[in-house]
Amino acid sequence: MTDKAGQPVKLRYFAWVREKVGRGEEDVTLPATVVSVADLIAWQSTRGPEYAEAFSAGQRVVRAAIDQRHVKPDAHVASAREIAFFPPVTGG
Amino acid sequence: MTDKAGQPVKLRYFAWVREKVGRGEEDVTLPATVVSVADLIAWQSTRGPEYAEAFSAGQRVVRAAIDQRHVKPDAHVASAREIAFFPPVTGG
Amino acid sequence: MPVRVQASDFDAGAEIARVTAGRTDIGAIVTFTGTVRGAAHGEPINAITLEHYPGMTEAELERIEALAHERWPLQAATIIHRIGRLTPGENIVLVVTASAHRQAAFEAAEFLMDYLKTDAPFWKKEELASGNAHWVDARDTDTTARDRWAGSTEVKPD
Amino acid sequence: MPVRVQASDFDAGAEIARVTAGRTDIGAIVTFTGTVRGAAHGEPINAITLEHYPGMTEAELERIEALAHERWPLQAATIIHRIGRLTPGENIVLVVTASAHRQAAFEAAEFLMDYLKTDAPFWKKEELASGNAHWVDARDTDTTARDRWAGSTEVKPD
Repeated sequence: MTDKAGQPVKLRYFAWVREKVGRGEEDVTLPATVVSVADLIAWQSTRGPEYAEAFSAGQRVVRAAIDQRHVKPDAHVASAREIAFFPPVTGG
Repeated sequence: MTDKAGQPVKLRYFAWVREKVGRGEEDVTLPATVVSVADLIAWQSTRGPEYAEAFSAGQRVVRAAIDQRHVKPDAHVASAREIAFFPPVTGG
Repeated sequence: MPVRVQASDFDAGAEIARVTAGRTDIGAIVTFTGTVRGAAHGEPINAITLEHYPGMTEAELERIEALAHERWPLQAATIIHRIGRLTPGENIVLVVTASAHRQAAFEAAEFLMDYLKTDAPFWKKEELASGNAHWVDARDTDTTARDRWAGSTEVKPD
Repeated sequence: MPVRVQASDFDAGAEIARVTAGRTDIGAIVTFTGTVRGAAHGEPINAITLEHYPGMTEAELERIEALAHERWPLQAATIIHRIGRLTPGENIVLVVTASAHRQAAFEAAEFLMDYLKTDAPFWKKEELASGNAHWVDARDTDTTARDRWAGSTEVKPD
């Protein structure tokens, strides 16, 4: 029942998140169990050691944007086309 | 007793004070009765209609500087070499 | 072009001229220029590198600028942010605000910088003279500075 | 020349360059430029004329600048004020402040402008398009703006 086709989405990474993951972007299909950004972060941390390094609890804080707007961890990913992960910003 | 030689001082006028008095500066000898800036303003207002126009009570407020420093009306004029009168400033 | 993200340098004087040209309704122009300091926490640095999120950066800067226009009567507001590798003394960011009166111009420039510092997706990596390089950590004081501007309705991460 | 009183125009970009040249300890530069507006209280004006008190003007600007250096860690502070007849759109005054961090640069620039507006002996006469000319009245809000900077020990007129 839960194994219908998942949601295709582009993930993007910046700054040390990008360096830990080892790539700037990738296209993935999200499992149906991933509802919120917090769910997605938990799922990411299971995808291999480089992801665990970037996304596990206890690592430095990761922020997210959905379709290029800042979002909180409880934001839903259902309609997202692009989800980005990055550290708190340090420009200016 | 009070008619000993008075104090020589340069008076300077700016903006509408200068225009009302009709000159930018003058050298005067202050009577010994003039102790404070307030006394000097009162004395000025008796020196003719153009001075009355600039210095009488009821005219627009006049500020003063002694030797190029802002002073209050109760400042003493005893050691002044130059006393200036002008409106509140409006630069910037 | 009130918002620009570019590798090349900018000229604050030229940007003031661009904002004021032919106008007589402006009485006050404030600029803020951020530059690369030669040391971080007492340690000399060779350079910084600024990474950003193309697309989102411009959208955030435009959003921040629109917020400023909502709050103050501004004749103009410009934000220019450089990207790439920059050495000590070089310019990083320029904000220009123009209004009839000085208080609006000052407040809007501070507002734009405070929001830019917390919301615009730029990240700074420092190359130390020692050879080490590290990503700069965000400062709590920047969030505090932004949060003094009450009344934003935008949803922000905690 | 951190304080100048002059008839000629100035260039904010050139003054920033003068302040920052060869330095890598500056992180933040703020400029304030005041310009002649084309109308006063809704009435068009042809020009303003700025009178000042030579000698005292420079002394007051230097005193104000020294107060700013006492209060904030500034690498530099510049004040340039024009005198004579100026037409709408022309520059009147420029303040430049430079510090390691933005808050000091912003606050010091506002402080310099607030004190300049109430303490520096300049007087502005407006020539209206109607042909009338009058001396501009000082604004209570300028005194209020200055008085928010607590801690000055200077004796000022009421």
